This record gives sequence, C-alpha cells and structure tokens, in this order.
Amino acid sequence: MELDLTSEQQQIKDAVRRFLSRECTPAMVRKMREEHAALPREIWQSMAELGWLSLPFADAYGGAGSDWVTLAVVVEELGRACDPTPFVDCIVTCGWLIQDVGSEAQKQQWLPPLIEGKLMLSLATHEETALHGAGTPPTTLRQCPAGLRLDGRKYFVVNADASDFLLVSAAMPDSAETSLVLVSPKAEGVELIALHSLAHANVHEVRFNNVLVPQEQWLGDGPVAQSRLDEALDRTQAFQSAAAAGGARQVLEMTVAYAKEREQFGKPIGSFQAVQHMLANVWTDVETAWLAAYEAITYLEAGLPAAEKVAIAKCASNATFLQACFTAHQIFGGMGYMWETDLHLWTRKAKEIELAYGGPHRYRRRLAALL
Amino acid sequence: MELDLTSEQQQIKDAVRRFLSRECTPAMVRKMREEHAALPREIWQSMAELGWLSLPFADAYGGAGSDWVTLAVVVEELGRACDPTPFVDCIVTCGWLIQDVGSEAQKQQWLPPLIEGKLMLSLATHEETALHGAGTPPTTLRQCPAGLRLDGRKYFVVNADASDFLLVSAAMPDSAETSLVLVSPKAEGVELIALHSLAHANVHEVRFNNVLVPQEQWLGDGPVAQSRLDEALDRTQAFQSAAAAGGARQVLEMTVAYAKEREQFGKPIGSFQAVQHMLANVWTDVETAWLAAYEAITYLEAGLPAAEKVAIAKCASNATFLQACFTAHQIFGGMGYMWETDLHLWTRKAKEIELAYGGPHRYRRRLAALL
Amino acid sequence: MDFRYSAEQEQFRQQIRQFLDDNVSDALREEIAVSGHSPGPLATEFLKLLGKQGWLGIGWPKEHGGQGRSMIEQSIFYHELDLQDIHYGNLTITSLALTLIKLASEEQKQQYLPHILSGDLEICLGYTEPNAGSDLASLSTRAVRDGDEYVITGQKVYTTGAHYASHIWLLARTDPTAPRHKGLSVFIFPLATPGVTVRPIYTMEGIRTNEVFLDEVRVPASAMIGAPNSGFYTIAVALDFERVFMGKYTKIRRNFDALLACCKETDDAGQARYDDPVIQDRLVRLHIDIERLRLLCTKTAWMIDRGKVPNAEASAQKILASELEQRLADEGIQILGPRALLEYGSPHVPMQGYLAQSWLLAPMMKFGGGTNEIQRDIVAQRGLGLPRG
Amino acid sequence: MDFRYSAEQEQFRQQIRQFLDDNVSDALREEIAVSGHSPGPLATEFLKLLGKQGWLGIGWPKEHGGQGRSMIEQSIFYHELDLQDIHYGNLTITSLALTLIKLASEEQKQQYLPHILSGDLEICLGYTEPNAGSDLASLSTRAVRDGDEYVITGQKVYTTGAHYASHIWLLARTDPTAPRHKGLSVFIFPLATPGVTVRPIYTMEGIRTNEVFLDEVRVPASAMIGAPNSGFYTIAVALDFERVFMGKYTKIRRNFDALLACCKETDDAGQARYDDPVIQDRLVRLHIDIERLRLLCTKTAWMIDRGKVPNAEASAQKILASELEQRLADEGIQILGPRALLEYGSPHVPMQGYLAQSWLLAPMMKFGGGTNEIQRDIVAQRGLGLPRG
Repeated sequence: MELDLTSEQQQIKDAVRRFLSRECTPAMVRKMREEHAALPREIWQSMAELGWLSLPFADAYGGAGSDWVTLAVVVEELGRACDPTPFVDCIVTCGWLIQDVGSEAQKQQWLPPLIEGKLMLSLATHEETALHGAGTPPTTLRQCPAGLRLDGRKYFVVNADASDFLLVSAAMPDSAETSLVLVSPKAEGVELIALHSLAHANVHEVRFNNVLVPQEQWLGDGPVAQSRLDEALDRTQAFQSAAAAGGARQVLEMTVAYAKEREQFGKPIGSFQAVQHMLANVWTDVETAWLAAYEAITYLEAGLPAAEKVAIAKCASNATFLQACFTAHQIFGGMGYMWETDLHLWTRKAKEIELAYGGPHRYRRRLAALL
Repeated sequence: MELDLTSEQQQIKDAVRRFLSRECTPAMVRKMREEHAALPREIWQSMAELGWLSLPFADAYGGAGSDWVTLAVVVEELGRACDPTPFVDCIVTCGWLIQDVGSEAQKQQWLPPLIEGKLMLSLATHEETALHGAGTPPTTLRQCPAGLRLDGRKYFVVNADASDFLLVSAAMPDSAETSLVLVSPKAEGVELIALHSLAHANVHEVRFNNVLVPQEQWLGDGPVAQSRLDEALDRTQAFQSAAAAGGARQVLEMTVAYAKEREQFGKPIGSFQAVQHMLANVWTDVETAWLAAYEAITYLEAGLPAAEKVAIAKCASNATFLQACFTAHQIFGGMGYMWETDLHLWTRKAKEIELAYGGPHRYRRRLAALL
Repeated sequence: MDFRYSAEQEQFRQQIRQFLDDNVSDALREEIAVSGHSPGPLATEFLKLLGKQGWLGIGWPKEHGGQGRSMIEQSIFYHELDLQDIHYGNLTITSLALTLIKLASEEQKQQYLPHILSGDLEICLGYTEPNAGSDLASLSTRAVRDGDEYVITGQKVYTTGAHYASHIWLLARTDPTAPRHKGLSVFIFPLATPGVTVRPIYTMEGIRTNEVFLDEVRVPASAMIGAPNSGFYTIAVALDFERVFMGKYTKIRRNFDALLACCKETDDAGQARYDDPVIQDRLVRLHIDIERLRLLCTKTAWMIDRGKVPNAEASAQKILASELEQRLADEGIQILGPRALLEYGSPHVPMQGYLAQSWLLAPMMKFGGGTNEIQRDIVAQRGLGLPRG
Repeated sequence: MDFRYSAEQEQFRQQIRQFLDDNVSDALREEIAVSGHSPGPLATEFLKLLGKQGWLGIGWPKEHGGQGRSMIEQSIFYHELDLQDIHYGNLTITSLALTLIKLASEEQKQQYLPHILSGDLEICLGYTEPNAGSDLASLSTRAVRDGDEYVITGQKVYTTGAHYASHIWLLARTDPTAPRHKGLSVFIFPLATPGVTVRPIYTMEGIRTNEVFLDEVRVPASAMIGAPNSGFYTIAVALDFERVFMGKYTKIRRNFDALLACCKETDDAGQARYDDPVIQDRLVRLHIDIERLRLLCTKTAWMIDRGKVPNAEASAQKILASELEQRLADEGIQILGPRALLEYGSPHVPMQGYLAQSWLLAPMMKFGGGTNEIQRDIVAQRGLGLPRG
C-alpha cells in the first residue's frame, strides 16, 4: 500500500501547476468564454513540447508510455486550473482510443502529430435519444464505392470548430458493433451548429449529411467491439474524476483563503462555526473523492476489475466538485458571483464534468447491477 | 383561509395536555416498556369520561360527532406526550372503520362500549409478504356451518394481549374484496407470539388456526370494498401525521430548553452556531410538517381529493419527527441516551409511526403515480 | 381551520389569470427572458398597465390608493405573475412600499406611494458595500447633516436596478459615534441627484447590476425614512417583507411542473424519463419539499394578513426556497442530461432555458438578502429564543 | 501508488480469517450479542486466546512484546474480527496501549503492556463528568499530591466497562490554579483501589455503563502517565487513536452486506426487494459512501503506518462512520419494514437484530468520543487552519 506520489510524479505535478498558473489563468478562461473561443494553439504547442501530450502513448509512436498515475496527476492539475484545454478529450479519450483500436498504420499516421500538438481531435459520440421528446435517428455509416458515407447528428461536441478531426461513433447496418471514424469538421456535408451552454463556451451540434469518409479513416478498418468504446469512456471518467477532485480542492483552498481574510462582524468569516463546518464537510468530501479517483485509476492500470471503482470515483468526485462550488458561492457571496470574479468558472466546469460521458444516474444504475 | 384553532379547539388542546402531563408521564411510558405492559385501564376510563373516545362517532351511537380538527388536536397532543395509549389504533382506526362499514346493528353493538372505554380493539391487518424471504399465505376467511373460520397470521399487532377484540382483515375465496372481522384474542385457535421491537413494547404476531368467528362479527356482513380499508388507513395516516408533528414539536421544545440551560465551554451550548442551525432546521421542518398534517385532515374532512395531501403529510411529518429526535440526541448527549432519561421514548415512537400502516416508501410510490 | 382560498379569492385569481392571459404576450416574455432583469420597453409598458389596473397596490390600504384587499390576494397576484414567467423581482412594491406604509411620514407616503402605484417610480436598494455584506452594520457610507440637508459620501455595490430605477433607498451612517448598528439611517432620493455615479457590473448569469458611487450627494432632510439613526430597524422591517418575497414558491413550482412535463415526454419508442422509478422518486421528493414551502408561504401570507410580522417564518421561507431552487435546478439538469445546460435562445434548449437560468441564479438566492446562515441564526435566536453566541 | 494490500498482508489476512473461522463459535457470537458489551466467560477466554496468539499486539514494536508488524496489519485484524461480528470496542488495545507506547515511562510500559498483551488487563476510560462532556477541560475531579501519592476525589459518568475492567485511565485536575486545560493529568490505577465505587446505569440500548465515584482514592505518584499537568495532551493522543477506531468501516460494511442480502432474498413469488430500482438506488448511494469511508480508513491506517498521526483525518473518519451508521440503520429499517425493528432474540428478527441494534447505538456514536460538531471544528481549525471563533 502506498498513497504518496513518487518524487518524479511530484515533480511533474509541480511543473504542470507552474505552467498552468502562468499560461491558463482564470482571466484567460473568462476571455475564451466571452469570445466563444478555442484554446490558443501556442499553449497547446507548449504542452506538447513539455511532453505532456505524449504520456499515454507507446514509445513506438513517439509516446512516453508513462504510468497512469503520472497522467492522472497532469489531469488533476488541469482540473485544478479550471482547464480550458482539450487535453482530456483529445489525448485521454480520442488519442488513446486510436491507440486502442487503430491499425498499426493508423497509429503511425495519427499519433505522432497528436503528440507533437499538430493535430487536435474532438470526441463526437453523444446522441440525444430524447431531445425534444423525440428520438434522434442513430448516426450511421455505410460503405460506398468511394469509401464510406456518414449520416446523423452528434451533440455537445466540444471544440468542434477548432479541431482538425472529429472522432465519430456510428452504427453500421448489419453490425451490432460500433464504427469509429475520423472526420474533418470542414469536410463537405458537415454542419456545425453552435449551442449556448452554461457549462462550456465552445460546444456544437454536428450534423453529418452524406459525408464522405476515406476508408483509411475508419479506425481498425471495420466495426470494433462497442466494449472498446465503453472502456475508453470509463477510463476517461476515471481520469475526469481526478480532474474533478483537483478542481474541488482548488475551490476549497480558494474559499478557505477567502474565509480567513474576509472580515464581517469584526472577525474573519472563517471563524464562524457554520462556515467552518461547511468547509470541514467539503474537505472530507475532497479527501475521499481524491482517493476514489486514484484507486479507480490504479485498478484500471493493473487490469483489475474496476467497473465498480470507476462508478464510485465518478459519482463521488462529481458530487464533491459541485458541492465545493456551491459552498464556495455561499462563502464568497458577491465576490464569487460577479462575471469578473473567478469562482463561477469552476462552478460551470463542475457541472460540465458531471454530465459528460454519461451522468451519475447512469453510473449508479451500473453499480446497482454490480452489487 | 384560517390557520388558527377555534377557542373551543384550543380549550380541548389545553385540557388534553394537562391530563396527559399528569397521567401519561415519561416515567410511566418507561415503566410500561420495562414491563411489556399495556396501558392501565383506569387511564383509558378517564379518557372516556372526558369524552375523547367519542369524538369521531355519530350522535346515534353516543358519539360527539366532532369536527376533525378537534380530533386532530387530541391526537397531536397524544403524540406530544409520547402517547402510550391505544387511542389511534382503537378509536381513529378500528372504531371509525366499524362506523364506516358496520351494519346498523353492529354499530349499535360495538360503538357505545368503545366510546365508554369498556371495549378495547387492536388492528390486525399487517401481513409480511417477505418475512424470512418467503411469502406468508394470506389470511383467509371461509363460511362454515357454525359461522366463519379464520386462518392465517398477522404481524405487529399492538396491544393484542390487552385488547378485547382484534379487527382482522382477511380474504374470502372468490372475492376480490376484503373481509373485516372482529375476533377475540382469547378465542380458541388464536395464538399470540410476543415480538421484541425497539419501537413498541407490546406487540405480537397473532396466528389464527381454524378460529370460529360468529357471523355477526363479520363487519358489514360480507366482504367490503378494499378501498374502504385503504381509506381508513389513509385517514389514520393523516391523524398520525398530526401525532408525529406533535411529537416532533415536543422534542424540539425539550431540546431547546436543554440547550439554553446546559453549559459547556463557559456558555450555554445553545449559543453555538452549529447547535442553533440544527435546531433552526428542525423548527422549520416542524412548522411545515404540522401544516401538511392539518391540510390533509381538513381536505379529508371536506371530502376533497386528498390522496396527495395525505402522502405528503405522512412523508413530511415522519421524517421530521425522526430528524427532531436525532438532532435532540446529538444535543442531549448522554442525558438523552441513558435508559432512565426521557428522550429515547420519543425516538422509538418516531420510528414506530414511520413504519406503521405502510412506510414512506409506499407513500412516495403513490405520489409518483399521482404526479 | 381552512387552507383553501375563499370563493372570492378564487374568483379574484381567475380574474387575474384572465387578465394576464389576455395581456401577457410572447413578445413580453421574450423581452424579459433576454433583458437580464433590466426591463425593456414592453416590460415598462406592462408595469404601467398593471398600475393603471390598480394591481400594484392590491393589498395596500385604500387611503393610500390601494385596493384594500388582503395580503393573501396580493400574494395570489404575484403567484399568477410567476406562473406566466413574469418574474419581476420588484422589491419596490413587495417590500419597500409596505415599509413606507408602515414607517414613513404622511407627507412621504403622499410623495411616493401614488407614483409607485402607477408604476412610474422604481426604487433600488443601496445596502451592500464592499466591506459590508452580511454585516451591514459595518457600512461606511456617511450622511452628514448640513442645515436642511444631508451630504452623503460613500460607495455601494451589487445595486441591482440602479441603472433603470428612478430612486435609491440608501442606508448610511448618520452618527459615527453611536454603536455600529445604532447610528444608521435610511434615505430615499432620486438617482439623478448630482454626485451619484452608477457603473455597471455583471453577474455570472450575465445580468447587470451596479456599483453606485456617492460623492457629496446633497439630499433634503425630508428624504430620511423614519427617525434619525433608526435605519437598522427600518431595513429589518423591509428585509422581513423581502424574505417573504424571495421565498415565494411559485417560480419553483413553475419550474418543477415544466421539468415534470419534460420527463413525461415520450420519445419515438414511446419511452419517457418518467418511466424510471428512480427519477419518479427524485421528483416526488422535490415535490414534497415544494409543497412544504408552499404551506409555509401560505402561513406567512396569512400572518401578514392578520397583521402579524413573519420573522422566523420569513427567514425559514427564504432558506427553504433558495435551497430548493438550487436543488431543483441541479437535480433537474442531472435528470434531463447535457441539453439542460443550454441557455435561453440556444438550439435544443429545454424548458426555455429556465432550468439553466435558475441554476445560475440559485447561488445568489442563498447568500443574497442575508445569507442563509444569518437566516438560521435569526430562526434560532428570534424564533426559538436561543442566546447569541 | 497502490491501494491494495501487499501479498504478505493478504496472506496474513487469510491466516487470521482461518484462525477466526476455526475459533469463533456461534456460542461466542451469541454470548456477545446478548451480553450488552459486558464480556461473558467465552469472550474473556477468547480474548486470552488472542493474547496467547500474540494478536493483541500485532502492530506493537517487538521490544514491547508485539509482533512488530505494520498498523495496516493490525487494522486488518480488527476488520476481520468485525466481519465475524466480534465487535469488542476494545479501546485498551486500540487506543490506550498505543498511547502508553508513545507517552509512558519505560517502567510503566513494562508494568502494563505485557498484561494488556495477554488479555489480562483491561482499562476503562474515566473522562466524562456530569458537567464535563464535550468540554472535558471543565472537569472537577481533583487529584491532590500528598507525599508519594495523589488523593483523588470526584465523579465520572458513562464509564463504559468499569464493572469488568481491571483498571481505570482517569483524567483529573492536578493544578486548580492553572488555565482550565493546563492543570489536568492522566492516571492509571486498579479499580479495586479503596475509595472507588462503581454503580450501574443503562443506555437506551440496554447496555450497562457506569457512574464511578472517587472518594479520597490514594494512588502512587507513579500512576501518572506523562508529565504532571500534561493530561490534555495525553488524552488528545489517545482520542486521535480512538477516533480512528470509532471510524472503522467494517461493521458498517458488514451490516450493509447483510442488508443487501436480505433485499435480494426472494419470496415465494420469486420477488425480491432489490427488484425495486428505488431500493437499488438507495443501497447504491449507501454503498458509495461506505466505500468513501473505507478509503479514508485506508488512508489513516497508512498514515499511522508511516508514523504520521491522523488528526483531521481521524475526526473526519469518525464523523463519516457515525453518520453513515445511523443512515444505514435508519434507511435499512425503512427498506425492510417493521420487522427490522425487531431486536436480537425476537421471533422473525432479520439480520440477527444488527440493524435494530445499530440504530439504537448510532446516536451515541455521533456524540460520543467528542461530538461530531467538535470533530468538524477540529477538521476546520487543525486541518484547514481556520481561526477559532
């Protein structure tokens, strides 16, 4: 049993924190939101140069083949900084999925530029089955003489307009499995419709109308087991749990600092028992959410049965992050509620993380089946 | 709109409180529990003489035909006093049910002695369908030359050994409806098995083995609509909600008094913000639970659709009573936790009320169907 | 005991509902939804229409131009407005006017009440300062007597409505030598008075509020409400009314009903979210708590009607309503999934974005108007008589 | 980073489990269940058997006769005991002995530790007094130096185990002139010392605890643990260990698993409570929170193992465990219905009455060992560095 980071892991953690506190300030996140803008490419480029985009990938493709805790530490720090980068989507979800299911040629083609920061990907797997009360027809892929044709709609695609390719899931007639294809958002027949979400500034509905997809952009060169996509999303949830725990801890620390400094009734508001107890509860939640996230990640890495651990990490960390933010709002008052203040950026992020890749309700249902 | 009691209602309330504070002290409730004893008959007799047993019954049978709020006020005060009497079971449930479904002759036979305190009844309708994981065969009634024969088992029959008759529900072959019969616990073939419950000192399983029931003890002289029994239980729940609200308010008042008086760290513990906030929450819960109970009762009395109101009153008042007790334990510490202290008598009662006649889960399911 | 509206009250409610059905246009709703609580031309016009109908003073005494009806009828009116998605948050009428009726001089009543009634006069609240939030008594804006005038200097923040209101209701220190909360007074005066500067700031919802700077602002001594240095009492009265208003259940009920309807919508396969018993259970639990809030609102309205001032009740109502608003929005979004994060005007937005809007607004409801912690202190100390810490 | 037990630890666990399977009889379980925490002959014999196996000092240093294993292994041992329904609540070993190892003189260690190890010496805690509960520093029991002895006079309450323990660990005032919490000292001495009177009182669970009256009880000066007037520090160390023990998750897990099994039992129609998705959801929410508690327990065991003293962590663990125990028992009873109210020995009792017993015990877990409010103060002040109020 060992709950400490190694000194190498700790060094990376410190380096990531330093970098993000310089390059990804709340002011910048706020500006991105105001302008519905994507992350500036130069920041992404710097992250590539620091080697962070290479962490989960094998040596053979230019990756660092790092241990998972190191990657988790980076994701946690991104969560702490209210991460405006597409790191999780692009690297943890899409890149890793290519490594999981891509052919050797595909891996050689897509992973090196991804690792070098020259390629940005967005995940496009979310279909709303009860949007407006009516089911959306599933996204489908069919073979045609020129390659493949894609039809359908995906929702809540983050960063779609700034990405080079979208990783799209689709059903193939006559296959129970899933097809995963890479599609340029600029390809003919792709239409982006901006959505205005309280949680993420840059999110789209993407419509595919008879979009031609070259055969070599079909990952694995044919339908792959749906379970591979599910695994990738589970893995993403585990890392997102670390991000949520990191975000929650940052919000807690900001709030504690404010509560020590802000005076009302002639004393720091942090000396009131009601405030202390709210913060004590958040601290307890953060401690256990953090442990749950890392337990899930280490179980996944060890190849142990981890479905239960992931579900617990997901539910615990998401609820904790939100509760940390709600508590913080209560203590910051107006100082966290104005547009120009920072706190609400984390609050929005907390809700985004909760709903991404399947909300807690789905994971509790899954736990019910496992108990 | 009028939320105050009339002066007559207020007078009864005061009289009941005075009587109970003299006759039904916590010391007596504790003694009954220690001895697994039923209420002394003389107290019941006094309550009859004061006219309280007559409240819900029509003039024709010696009743007072009172308004329902007056009855609710009495039940609320019983709840306040941690009621060791069988008032709700005997009068509100069984007696009223006889008035609802009995034939004229039956009403003439059973109601006057009930009102005079000479007849005690217990409700025996609870069957456990998943006791030990196996279903209990339903209690059945069948016609025979000598009258009727009763077979089956009922659980959690309160006061069974001290009652003169049990009001038993049973199924009749070939009838979708319910039979209600009055059976003496001393009749041949009736077996009482004492259960040891944390909530009620005197509660039994009752087994009926080919018990002969005279034809005239078949209420209504044949199967009656199941809905009549359901109505009676709903009505009981509404009044029990008033009892729960009364119990919760009493516990709150005891706790507030203790918090003002008990000093630690050089000041009354009631001056600590954590204690204040716990009690403020209980106060708020009690206020709204009380309103919910009386709203349900007035709707029932007016013959308005009240299923939703009853379910809300039930859920709100039960949760409130329990929460009031848990909060009180936290503030009383050892002074509420020792056998010789009073608080835990209410705590047990709170849990008893929650589970009697169907727990909150059932009522939330019902609300779900009504929404 | 009777929890129902009387036949007359029900009839009154029908009358209002009819009027609103006839006069609330989609254009007005749209304007309110996008204007971020700054009334646009339609809302301004509508307010005057309400004034002309006499419906801004339903519960006011007749001698002040009101309809002399009960506070219950007044609350019916605001509930009906909420059910039409007209959430004015108009404290001028629901809190300040009632405070004026209670505490102002006859002359002041005549000066202000008719204009409030006609919808011409709107007042914003100048309480909070950068260093005086929960602890209003620590404010540093000063009003110094100079002959027949007071000269006011200081700064207020989060002054909602200061950019469109005509007047400000300002709490300032008039006796710097008195104990903190005994040297304050309330003034009402036009925002157009020289020396007042209003600057915009925006909330996380994107709604405009303001900073108000006061630089030697001269107001007549007659601008003071109540006796000198009684300001803390004056705002306590106003806050009790305000909490009753902040604790209204109708908007929450409105959002719940819309959420429930959304959950009952069936997809092409005939399936609805409400088929899931777990979602049913969560909605039922919310429903029960909204009903409990409704009952408390009923009680406070009834108390005001009987001439009692709800105090612990008003605080409890504000606590319940604000926490329930957050819970409903947060769980509602969880139940509906990512599309419930969409805001008004977005493609695919459910419930016209009310859930998302409510989620963003909820934090403010919990700390605004006196934090819920202070409200619980009030319940414990004033309602239960527990000693101060 | 690794959350799992090492292969050696897993092996050790198997070894313990095997030993317990072989040596825990139903008769022992029955005795423990009915004895109300007063060990009967089988329990006493079993304790000595554990002592003989060396299993009362698993984590103790070898120089004190322990096995010199890690605290993680010690915690494995207690978890396994819990899973056998052997809930000793034995603070002598889990808190006081560890405190002795840390703070006692060499002579005292030699005097007490071997007897604790063999299971011959059991100590009860003499902290609480009628007017000193949460606020221990206000206690009035006095110990006055008289030559080589102290003379102790006063009264303790809720002294669990005083009727069967051999010794008492007593906090008394040794310097009445010092500030309240600076004039206290801890003594350990036999309950058989003249002047000690033990009187029974019973809890709402029906478990015996005691009042202890001390009437000029003379103990040698060597009975004092640590320096004179350092008693508050001594008990702080003991309480940190105690909280870790009170916050164990295993008993809660044991009850949860039994509840889950009960919910999965099918009736004659093949139906189980667990078929109901709402019940599933409630159990899942409990399960998640029990797992969070388990993780915190893992962390505190690991910290102790690394020589760190869990402080805020121990408080948080005690809060979580006590609140979860109550919630599990309360919801569990709701889920199973009235029969879950039945107590051990009743016909039809489910889960051998553990749920009912746990429900009755839960209030004490929340206020005992320092109320949860005080624990939250500790988390806020020591864990987060917030200033005292």
